Amino acid sequence: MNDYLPVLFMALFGVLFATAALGVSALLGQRGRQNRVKNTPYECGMPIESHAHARFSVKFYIVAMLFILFDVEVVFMYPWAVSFGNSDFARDAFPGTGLLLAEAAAFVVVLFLGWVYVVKKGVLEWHQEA
Amino acid sequence: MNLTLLLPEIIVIVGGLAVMLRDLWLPADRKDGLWAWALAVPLIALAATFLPQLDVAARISVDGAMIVNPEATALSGSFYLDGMSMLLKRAFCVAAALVILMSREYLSELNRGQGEFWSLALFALSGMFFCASANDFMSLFVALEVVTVSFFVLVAFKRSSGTSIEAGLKLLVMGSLSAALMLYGIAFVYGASGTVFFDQVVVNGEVTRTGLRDLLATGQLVYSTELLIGVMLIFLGLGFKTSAVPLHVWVPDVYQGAPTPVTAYLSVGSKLAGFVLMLRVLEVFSRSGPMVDSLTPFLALVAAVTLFYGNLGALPQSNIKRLLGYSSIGQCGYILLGIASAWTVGISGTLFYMTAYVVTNLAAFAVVILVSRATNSHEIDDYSGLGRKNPLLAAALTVALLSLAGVPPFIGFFGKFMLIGSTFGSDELRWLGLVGMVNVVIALYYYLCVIKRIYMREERHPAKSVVPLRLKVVLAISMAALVIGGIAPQFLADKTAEIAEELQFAPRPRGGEHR
Amino acid sequence: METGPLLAVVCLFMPMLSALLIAVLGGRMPKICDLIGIGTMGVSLLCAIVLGLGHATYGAQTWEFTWITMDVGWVTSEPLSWTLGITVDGLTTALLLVVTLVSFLVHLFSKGYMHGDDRYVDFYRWLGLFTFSMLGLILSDNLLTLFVFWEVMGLASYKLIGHYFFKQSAFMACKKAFMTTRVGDIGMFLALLAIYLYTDSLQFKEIFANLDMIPVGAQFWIAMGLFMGAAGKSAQFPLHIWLPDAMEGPTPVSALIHAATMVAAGVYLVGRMYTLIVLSPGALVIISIIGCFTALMAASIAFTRTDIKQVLAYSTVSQLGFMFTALGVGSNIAWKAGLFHLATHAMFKACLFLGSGSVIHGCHHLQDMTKMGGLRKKMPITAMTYLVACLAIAGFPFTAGFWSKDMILQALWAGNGHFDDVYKIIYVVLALAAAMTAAYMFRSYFLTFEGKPRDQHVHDHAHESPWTMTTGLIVLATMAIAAGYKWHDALLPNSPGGLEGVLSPIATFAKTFVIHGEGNEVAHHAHTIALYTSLTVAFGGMILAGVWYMTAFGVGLRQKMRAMIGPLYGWASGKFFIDEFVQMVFINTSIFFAELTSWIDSALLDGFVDGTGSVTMKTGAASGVADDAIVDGAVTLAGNSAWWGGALLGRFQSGRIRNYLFGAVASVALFAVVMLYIVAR
Amino acid sequence: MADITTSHYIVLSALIFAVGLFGVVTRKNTVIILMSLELMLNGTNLAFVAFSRHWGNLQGQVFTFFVIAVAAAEAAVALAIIIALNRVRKGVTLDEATELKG
Repeated sequence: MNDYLPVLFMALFGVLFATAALGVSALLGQRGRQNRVKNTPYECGMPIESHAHARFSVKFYIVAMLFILFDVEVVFMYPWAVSFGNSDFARDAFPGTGLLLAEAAAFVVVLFLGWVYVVKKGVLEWHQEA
Repeated sequence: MNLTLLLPEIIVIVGGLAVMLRDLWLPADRKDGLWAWALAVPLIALAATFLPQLDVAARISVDGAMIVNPEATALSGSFYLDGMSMLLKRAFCVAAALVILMSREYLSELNRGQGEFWSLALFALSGMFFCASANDFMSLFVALEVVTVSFFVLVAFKRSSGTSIEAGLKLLVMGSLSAALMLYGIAFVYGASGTVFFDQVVVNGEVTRTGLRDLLATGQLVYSTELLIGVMLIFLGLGFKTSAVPLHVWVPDVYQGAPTPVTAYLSVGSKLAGFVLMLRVLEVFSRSGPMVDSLTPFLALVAAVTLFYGNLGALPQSNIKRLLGYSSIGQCGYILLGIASAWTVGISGTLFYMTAYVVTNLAAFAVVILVSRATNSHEIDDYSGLGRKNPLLAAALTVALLSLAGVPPFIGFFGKFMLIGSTFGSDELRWLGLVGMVNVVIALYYYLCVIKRIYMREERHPAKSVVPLRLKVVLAISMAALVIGGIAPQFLADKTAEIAEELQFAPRPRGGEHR
Repeated sequence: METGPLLAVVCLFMPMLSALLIAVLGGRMPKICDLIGIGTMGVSLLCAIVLGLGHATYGAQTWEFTWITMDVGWVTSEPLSWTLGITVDGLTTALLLVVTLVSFLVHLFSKGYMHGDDRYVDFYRWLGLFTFSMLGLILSDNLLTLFVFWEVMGLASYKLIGHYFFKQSAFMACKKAFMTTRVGDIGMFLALLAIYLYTDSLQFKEIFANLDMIPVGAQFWIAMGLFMGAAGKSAQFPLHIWLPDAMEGPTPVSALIHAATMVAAGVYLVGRMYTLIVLSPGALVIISIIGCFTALMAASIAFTRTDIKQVLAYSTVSQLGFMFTALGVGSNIAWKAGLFHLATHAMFKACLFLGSGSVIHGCHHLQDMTKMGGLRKKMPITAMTYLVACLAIAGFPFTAGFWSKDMILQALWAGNGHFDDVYKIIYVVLALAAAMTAAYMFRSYFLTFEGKPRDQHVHDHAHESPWTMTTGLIVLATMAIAAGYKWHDALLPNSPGGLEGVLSPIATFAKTFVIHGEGNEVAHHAHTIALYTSLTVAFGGMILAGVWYMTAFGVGLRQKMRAMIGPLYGWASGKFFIDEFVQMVFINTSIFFAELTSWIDSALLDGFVDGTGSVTMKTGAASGVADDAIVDGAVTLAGNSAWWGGALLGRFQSGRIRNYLFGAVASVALFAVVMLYIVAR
Repeated sequence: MADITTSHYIVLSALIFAVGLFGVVTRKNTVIILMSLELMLNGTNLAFVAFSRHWGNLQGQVFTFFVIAVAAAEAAVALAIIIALNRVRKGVTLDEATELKG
């Protein structure tokens, strides 16, 4: 049971906080007084300049995507690094490995070629029109 | 570590990267020539598969038991080269080469993304290669996903066309779903067995890593419900690739929507990759009798439903690609007959049929590409009078469809014969053989409907197809294979029988007395 | 491979080569396709001749290769082995000669006849494929390839009959031919299946070696199934209806298909499977009765036709009836008689068809005999050859037809010891049919070539055909006489180069029958009677035709006839006595009979087949698929229900991914539940 | 009450998987479907890691890395397809993809 106590507390706290916040706002907020200005997101702030759903260049997504891809690929470096540094593990998971470095090199070369492709396709050139 | 065994894979991957990079530095007006580079890759890989260094005995006898030869494995046992993977790799090479020959015109017209198309096709090929050699669930999953993700892009390659994108989306959603299901199944198997590897690793007489084959063979891993559920989920996930019920719904839509060369590639490459993995997984689990006994009714059920779904669904179709899509589901059902029977003859028939299916289906799609280039349509009605306009094309399509229908003397006949025959070995599966026979008749009907239009209808579309040399080569090769394979099937039948022996399935059908 | 089979293989693949070459080159060089066709067929013919001449040396040779051997493990413990091959024996050699000769001449003839046709190239291509399939059918040493070639031939004949597909009638005709023969194929297919199930083989020698494995009850049905297939291809009642319609095809095609090849395939099948069929006397007598009825019916219909090709078409149906009648006897001599008649008939009927083609060509595509007449002077070669062929078909002494018909009658009279009374009746009926044959054939000759021209315009513009066409006529006319001697010798069992190889199995089974062999007193008796009968019917028929048609239509000749016959009969009944007698007794009866059978033919059978067809088409239109000729009624019905099943599946295939996803997840769950249930059980 | 065992993790992973599955089946927006698919994969990942701990070997953890990488690749392609769909059909819901059927 002890193991679950933090979880229970966490859940309780979450529920309490949510209901309290809602309850307080319902209590303190003045209902019935609604008009256009009241309903704008920033009642007392700057006038709205443009629509919230601004259109980004599609490049933004592509670069974001590329970041994720290269980022995720690096994940494989962890098991490699662990097994490279830990010969016990290396024997356990990948017995008979004499080529660990070469394997990593091949992996990086392929990633590098991917990067060359990306650069050559001009994806990272920001100033060009999409 | 035996890197030589990986030579075909290395060739294809390096080739794919080379084509991709070559495209970057090639001026736009010379990109049409890239197909030759792409074509060279599977051909070189095909040649490499014949190297004597790759000819390693897949099994060795230790203490009277045939076990996997460590010499035939690479990458710490994740990669296994046996007769089946060799046969399938050759088939994949041929398929890729023929598809590349077929795609050149399509890409010239599209005038975009040549390098991407060819390199993706080659990456898919490398994925298929690894599928054929996968020897653990990790490489199985990754290889399969390499194929699938490449095909997501290839199917949606014509991004200006709504149908192509739609097909891509459907493939993507269904593919991801089935991958997730399969993965969950693998998790179950891992949970039940504690290993994702098929083979154990022994260092200095001590087992450093357990493998499923050995666990099952020695009885350390016994039949349990979660194991069964896991394997079933794996089969369902693989069934997505092979277009087996219940994850088959994407097939007609994607076949219709995808660019035709991609459909052709998908219909043979991706499908066979799924089948070879099914065979591999089944082979691993056939080490345990109770597992096979519980899998058999499951696979039989899938096979029967798939057969009926594909063949009945094909009947009302008016679009040839869609028809071939349903027919592809039906063909999957036949292959599942052999897999369900899970004994030597059935597996031999399965391999035979898979090989035959490559050339047969590609021939049909080659004609579809040519005809649609002239008529700009995939309606079966527009094939009317093809026999008069393009007698050779008509003959090629007729032969291909007859072979798909399983009419002698074409190669498809023997495959069907062996597959249906294999189910008659056991009392449990005899009903499945009858289902198969009924479906042969149904299938014959819709194939003949197409042939009837070709020869016995007035032509609707006057445009004659011009057959470029590349397509002529495709048709010549596939026709030769169809006819020679039909007249002299012995060579291939012997080869597949030998492989089936090597895979060590039950020599006689289970659950049936031998007459 | 030994010489004999090698020659046969060359002979077989030459037409295939022709079809392929024409398909490849035809588009670019339409001019040379006829030369390719004629050249390759020439080589084929040469091979066949060499094979025929050397038959004594080659004897019965077979060449086979093992198609596939595989361990199927469920039939026997031995690996299953399928062996295919070709066989060269007397029967094969004989038919090879016939087919290649006629095909060669037809190729040659077509160069003149089809000149200027829009689809000249296509025509030669299909001609090649057709000949290939016929040769393959003959050479097959097993029922499997025989059946494949049988069906390919059906397709090729469909294309050839429908050559003028833009004509509605031709289109319907080829459809009808295809459909009707398909009906027969059902029987044949079932018979094949039964044979395979009982004997585990489709190879002739294996089947004949394992005949005792077929139960007695099944023998009858297998024989009937085979006959059903044969009746479809060889136009026997009630499946004969396609043949007259098939005259819509170009005339050379008629000569090839309806004289020497496709219609012969059925007879060949029965002849080849004789060892099996002869086991069932019941089936034999049914074959004989149907053959005899067909012969008589078709002969009487032939009287009423004015279209020259229609006459020949019914004549073909009738003559095929003769062959089946003979084969139905089931004795050694009957077998020979039937196949002998097949060979001789191929010669004279091809000559007649090509002759009619020459006439049609010469008269600018006129086929109506009532508009012809007196063409002999305009087309002397055609007329002469036509006359020779008419004599042969009528059974004039020392022509080929005389020998073969004589032999048929002889076989019938001898019987087989089982239903001899029935065979005697058949004998009489068949003799009548033979007389009618002579009469209607000469009617056609007289109407076309003799007498005064009835249409001066046609007559003025008629011309003799070019050498490409007349060559064939002359050769075939020669053969119409010579063939009798050659075949007669070849088919005699005690002469060298005979067909013992084929007959020996029959001889084995002859023990079960009272076969009346050569030299037997009964046989001698039969021979004498048959000889007299055939002479009587031949001359009787010819004289009747001469008297009637020459007197009725040729005024000049009628005067001569009257002068000749007048003194004889003038005292009794006046000048038209004979006319009226013939009218009353012969023509009227036969017209009545012809009309009756014609009515049965058109109203009942055509109605039946057309009705089936139209019902099929209506269902097809309703469901949108099944208006087809290939899949026959039963399958169409099953097909329709299956189609609805498929359409139902199409509803699942809604195109909406959400439905797919839901369906997939639900069915995975369903599968899991079902599986767990099965496993738990 | 007992410790948190492997079974608990498996139940949790099954729940995550089920939530993902539910989302895949019920949602209309392709992006959300994609998210649901990721959820399914992550549920599986949890199972792998839990089993990895249970069996005391690292195979399950390595497998998880592969799953993550593959999921990223899938997501990249999926987003590209969704963008293309948006261009062609002006929308990203599944209703935009119902042309191929029958």
